[in-house]
Formats: sequence, structure tokens, C-alpha cells
Amino acid sequence: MTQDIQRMSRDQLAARVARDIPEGAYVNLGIGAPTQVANYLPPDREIFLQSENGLLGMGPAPAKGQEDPELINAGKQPVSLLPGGSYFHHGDSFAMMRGGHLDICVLGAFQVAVNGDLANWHTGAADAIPAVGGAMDLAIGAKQVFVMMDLLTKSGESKLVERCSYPLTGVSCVDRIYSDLAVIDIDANGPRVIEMVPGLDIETLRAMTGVDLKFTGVQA
Amino acid sequence: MTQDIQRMSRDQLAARVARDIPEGAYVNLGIGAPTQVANYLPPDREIFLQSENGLLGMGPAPAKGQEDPELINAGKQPVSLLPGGSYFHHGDSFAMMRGGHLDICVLGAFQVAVNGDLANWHTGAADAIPAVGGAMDLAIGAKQVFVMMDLLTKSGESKLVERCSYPLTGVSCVDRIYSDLAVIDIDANGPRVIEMVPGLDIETLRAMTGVDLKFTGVQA
Amino acid sequence: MISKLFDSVAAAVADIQDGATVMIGGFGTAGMPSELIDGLIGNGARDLVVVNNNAGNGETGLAALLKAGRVRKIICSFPRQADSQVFDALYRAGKIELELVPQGNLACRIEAAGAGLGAIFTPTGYGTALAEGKETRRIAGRDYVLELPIRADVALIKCHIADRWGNLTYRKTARNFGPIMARAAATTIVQADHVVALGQIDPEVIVTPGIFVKRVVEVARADRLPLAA
Amino acid sequence: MISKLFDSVAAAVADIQDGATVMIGGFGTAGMPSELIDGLIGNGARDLVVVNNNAGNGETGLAALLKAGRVRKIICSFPRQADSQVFDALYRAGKIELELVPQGNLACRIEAAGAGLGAIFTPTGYGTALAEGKETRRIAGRDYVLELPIRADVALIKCHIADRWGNLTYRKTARNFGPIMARAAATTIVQADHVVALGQIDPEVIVTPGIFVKRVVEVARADRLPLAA
Repeated sequence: MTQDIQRMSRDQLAARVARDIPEGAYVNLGIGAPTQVANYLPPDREIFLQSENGLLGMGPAPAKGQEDPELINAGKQPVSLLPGGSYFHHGDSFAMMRGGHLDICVLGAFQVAVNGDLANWHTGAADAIPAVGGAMDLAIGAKQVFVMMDLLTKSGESKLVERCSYPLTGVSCVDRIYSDLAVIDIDANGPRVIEMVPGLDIETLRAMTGVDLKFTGVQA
Repeated sequence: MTQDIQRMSRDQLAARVARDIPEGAYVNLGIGAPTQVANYLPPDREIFLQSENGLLGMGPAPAKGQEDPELINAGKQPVSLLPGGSYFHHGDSFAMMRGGHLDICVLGAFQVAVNGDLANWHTGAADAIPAVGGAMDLAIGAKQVFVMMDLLTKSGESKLVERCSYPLTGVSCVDRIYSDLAVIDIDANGPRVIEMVPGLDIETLRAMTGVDLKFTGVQA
Repeated sequence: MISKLFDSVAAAVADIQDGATVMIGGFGTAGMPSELIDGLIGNGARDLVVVNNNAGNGETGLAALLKAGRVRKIICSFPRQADSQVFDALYRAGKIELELVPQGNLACRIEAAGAGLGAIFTPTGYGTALAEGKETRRIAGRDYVLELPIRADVALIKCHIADRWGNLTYRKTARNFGPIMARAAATTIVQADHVVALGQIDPEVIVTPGIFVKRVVEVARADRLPLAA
Repeated sequence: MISKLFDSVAAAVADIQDGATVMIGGFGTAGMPSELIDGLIGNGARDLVVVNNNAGNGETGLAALLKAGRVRKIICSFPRQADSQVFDALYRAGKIELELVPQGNLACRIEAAGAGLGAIFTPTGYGTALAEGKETRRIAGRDYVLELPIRADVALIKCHIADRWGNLTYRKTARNFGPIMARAAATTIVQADHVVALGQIDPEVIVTPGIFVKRVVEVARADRLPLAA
């Protein structure tokens, strides 16, 4: 009997990503949906959040009225600093990324290719004003790059693709995709599905993505 | 009537160099004789002494009993820090040099060539243990490189030479030589004597050095 | 006695020339030296090349400089923001040139300039459109792009506390590009929340030593934060 | 709860392997992590490659490590000193390999490693024997030498104050190579004069954020300086 596909909500997805972040990890959460992951990090785990604009040990948004315009995150929202946190300049901040000191970064994506190429900064549309920020540094810098995205576009096209049609952010840099339908590892052998949401089966997922998927430990 | 050549002593030479260091200059004094220049800087001029091991605003040696083994200069002697001084790490310290932020450095020399090449780190002797320290960084980094040396070796050979026979510290980097016999500028046109000690004449100096010297504003 | 203190913003920025490359600190509005930028608008210099992480927010500060038509080109990582309407309009009208640089390459190219390096091989941007036409090299199994230093004639930055020798400390994430831009410009001009007597800043906590700073002007904004006790 | 604190020097250095590249902080004896070096001597690892500005002073610390015959090669800028007799004897006997690097190139190669750069063009050493055989390039009218990063398996450094997350401050000129080596090693091990509770170090004055540090051990030397009031 076929059940409906139980697609994960953004919040469920953020919680799912949060589950995989171990205590002691140094983590950068990209602008947008990845920022939500912070809301689901278990309070009993000490995890170090880095923000590209020069802080480590980022805490939650301050109470209303306690905002400080000189204490913001990469998305320019007010944040707080945990005891044990630190401030540093942009050179040091991007040395942390580029130098491989971050354990994990979580980024959004327009497309991920089967070889791990990431496209998340530019749709390539002629009238779009490009803006890259720290995406390219994070993509190639962190020890593990997690992507958080819907697996399909609104019009139903797979965002996991044979080859990115959008301009690249980084080459062969994505290690894992957390999507609303499945969790997919990417390594030298290509994409390998390690989790699917209830109601989704291998054949359906294959048909949705149109790329060669391997499966490990998932229920058919 | 010929008078005796009134060769400058090390202390006189240090005082002569000090006279040319203007207020507000950022200055690195090399290990050895150049360190003595600090003793002759006029107390009414604010001059910023940098030490390669991470301090700016270096003050004189502390009173006996006040030495701090963690506050030393490049020669590993105890020093003090003036109010307004600062500490920084080696990356920042050598960025100051290499990035052209120092106005003046004063170095010793084995040889200086007529094109400004400097040799001051290694005699090239087969059994010598080489040690370069920060000499090569200072030689190419400071806006003006002053050399402080005896013009002749103990055996009477000129240390201002057509071409250095000792291994180079830096290429075309010396701007001015303060020697016990003359002050000599070096630019694209070669060496130009701007001061001689009393008792020395142009012909004698030419004969001593054996290189093509120009003279400006010196008494024949 | 050396004093780098200036009495007014106008005097501090008076000699910025047409065509100058001007680094402007700040990440969004945090650390943006708004009063110095206002001074630069008043100064009248044109055809500026501006280096900043962004391309202006709202209608003030860098956005106002853009709006005044003084900027020929901007070198930045993240121009498009919710409130970057001034830049957006100029860009769509073809009235401003954009050099888009990944943020970390912006940082390390500025650092390279300050540190006197001739060029650096950076892994960021390899294989992307932002590295097109640039020299690449595989070193120890990894691919890198050759990037050149970014220098400036002038840097305008904001700090928290300064003294007459130009020693600076910053406040929280307003630090951002200030320390690295201070090193990469021929003339670094600083607006300080507070100027204190020489020796009042602990030498261990000075972030920018005075060697990198030419001019300091105290800007006592109404909303500035008091000195910590 | 994350704690990088170790109870003993021996435990902190226990897994340093034969053949490891070990950065050792300090400029002369200022900032030299003598107790960690003693721990490394006790650990017994051999065929080490050591990166330090000098090559040991007197008979203790790095000199003792050399004397124990554990070091295959040293990368440094200034080996020959008045009290470098241990190194001098080994070198003259052909028992130790020396890679001599200008001090600023040592610094920027270590920085390049920590910052993930593949290589840098530096002006220092151009045209000298220390650049022989290295690639050179003229960029914007100046000559540069291509230098590669220096990485390490382990960095041993000394700091003044640390906390359980590995945040560090240094003291005076004992800072020297500590902050840059901390970033360039896979495992950075720190001896601290003092360990304080989390949050006790002002976030504005932390010089080395904990991300660069793996292990901290408090070494309460008899002559250590007390915490400032």
C-alpha cells in the first residue's frame, strides 16, 4: 500500500541537520534556511558557531531592546556572544574558513551536481545583480560541506543534477545534501542516498532526480 | 696643510645617524651597532622604534632588577615599552616591514655595492653557521635603508664595492651609508658622497674605495 | 610631539583626490565610518574606486556617496541586499562598474597588500566564473587561483577607542575590515568613538598599532557607547 | 561540555609521533614552551622536524631536545647565537639538517598554511642565496620569490592565559610566533601560565580563538607572573 510522501518542512529539515552536528564542532551556518539550524542544536551540546563577520561562539538573538548594531551576524541580524566567544577581523575570519579550521558549514543551494559541484550564488539570469559574499570561501573551506535544500524546484525539476547549469560556487565541494525528501552523501563515487522520508521509494526518487543514485541502508 | 683624518667613533656615528631620524618616524634598528642609535635620539622627538619580535614603541633598557624575560628586543636583551606602545605577533611584525610601513631601518653591513646591493648576513666562509634572522626582510621592506659601518675593513679593504663578494641580503636596497669616514647616498646613479669627516679629501676617499664616487656639497 | 588627531572630519578628508581608490570599512552598517563618508561627499572628490564588503545600505553612508555620483567603480563581495536600492539602480543604469570578489579573497587580497606580498594562490573561486581568465595552479593536490593585492590611496575606517599615536581598538563585530584595510592604504583615516590619552589603551589589546594610521578624528555620535568602566 | 584542558604535560604530548613536524613557539626563550618540550623529550619521539625561529639557547628547552638527538631537521631563521652551542656542535658534525628561512618568510609561510593559501609571492630573499632555485616573478615592477606554506603536525606554544575552549592571550613579546603557529598545525598544544573560567577573558582581547587550539595544560612555573588585577 502506497502512503503519501511525508516531505520534511523547513523546521524539520533544520532539526535533522542539527542532529548530525556533534559536540565540539566548529560550524558556520549560511544565510537563509541554514541559520534556522541554530534553533535546533541541543542545548546540552557545546557547539561553536562562527560568523564570517568576525565572531566565534555566536549566541541567539538578544531580547528585544538589547540589540547592539555592532553585534550582528552574516545576515546583518542582531545576535549575542556566548561566554568564551571571541571577536576577530575579516582576515582572521576567512583564514578560519580557507585554512580548513571549520568542521562543518551548512549552505543553501540552487543546484548540486553528482560530483559535488555547488551552485548557490547566482542564477545566471541576465538582469540579476550578482552577490557572492562568503559562499565560495565556505564551500571550499570547511572540512564538511552540508547543503540544505528542497530536492526539487517549484516546477518539479531536480536540484541534484548531472552537471550544474547555474554558475558554480565551488568544485566538488559538497559532502552531504539534506533535502526535504532524502539525505544524500556525495563522494568520489557520486551520490548515495542514506535516508528517505516515509512514503518515498527508491524508484520514485530515481525518477524525480534523473541521476544515478546509489542507496545505502535505506528501506526500499 | 694636511690634517689627520678625524674618523668617527662608533658613538659619534650613532649620534650622526640619530640626527637624521625625524620626529614621527617608524624605525627599526638592527642588532649590533645600529642598536646604539637609540641612545642618541633627541628626547624631544617622538620616534617609534619597532622590534621584529613584536613591539612598537620600544623604550630603553629597564632599571636593574626590573628586567622582564618576556619583554626583550631582537637582540634578546631586556627592554621597556613606552606609553602608547603595542605588542603584536610575528606575522604582523613582518607585515610592517615587508608592507613598507617602516620609514627607516638601520643595518650593519659586510659590504654594500655601488648599486645598493647589501651583504650583511653571511661571510660565505665554509665553516660559518649561517643565520639570517630578519635582515632580508628589513633590507627590502623599509622605505629607507641606512647602513652603518666602517668604510674599510680592518685590513684596509673598502666595504663599498663594485659588486658584493659576500652573499647578498638584498638587491639594490641601500639608500644611504653612514660610515666612520663619510656619508654616502646611493641611488640609480650610484654612490654620491654628501659628507666627509674633517681631514679627508675627495682624492683620498676615491683611492680608499676604488669605486666611482660622485660628490655633492662636500668640501674638497 | 606627534599627534595624528584632527579637529574635524572635513579637515581629515580634505586632500582625497579625484580618481582615488578608497577602502571603506564596515560590514553592512557595523563599522561603517558614516561621518567620514559624509566628509568625503562634502570634499567633492569624483571618479572614486571604492572597496567595501557591500555596496551601500539604505540612503546614508556609502549609499549616499554612490547616490551623489562620486563612485566610478566598486570592488565588493555582496552588493545586492534588501536595502541596496541606490547601488541597484546605478548598476542597472550602467552608471557604476562592479568588480565582484569572494569575501575571503577580498580579505586576503587586502591583507596581501598590507603585508607587501606580490600575489597569492587562493583556493577560493577556483573553477568559478569569478576566476575566469585568472592563472591557476595545482599545488600539493589542490587547485588555486592567483590573485593580486588590493591597495588603496585612502582607507576610511571606524574604531571604538584611539589615541594620538593612532593606536586603535574596535568594538564587537564592527572590527571586521578595519584592521586589514588600515594596513593596505597609503593614508588611513579613522573616526573614533573615543579618543583617550596616550598609554590609556593596554598595549596587549591594541588591534591596530599606530604605524598603520595617519589621521584620527573623534566623532561623538549621539548613540555612541560609553567607554567601559 | 567541551574541555580542552589536560592534567599533565605528559598526557598532552603523548601521541606525538616519530617523524612529526613540530612547530615550537618562542623567540629565544621568550614564549618558549619549555615544559612542553620537556614533555616531548619524555615522549621519546624521534626524527622530528622542528620549526622555530632559533635553534636552541643554552642547554634547556629546544636545546635539550636537540641534544637528546630527536631532531632530524630544523627550519629556522637564526640558528647561530652566543648560546647555540648544542645546535652548532650537531650542525658541524653533520647530525642535523638546516633549512634557513628569512624570519619574515618563516612568518608568512606559517601564516599562509594557517590561512589555506597554496603559495605566496614574497619580496624577501629575492636575488639571494636563500631564493636559489625558487620560482621568481616580477609583479608591478617589483621582484618576488614564490614560497610554499609551512604546515605542522603539532604546534607547541606558550600563552599567558587560557580557558577550557582554548582561547588564549599572550604576554608582551612572548606572543611572537604563538598565534601564527597555532593556526598552522593539525594539533596545537598550549602551555598556559594560568587557566581561567570560561568567559573570564574579554572577547575583545582574545588573541588566539579556541578554534585553533586542541589541548591546554596549565604550567604553574615558580616564576610565572600573577594575573593582572
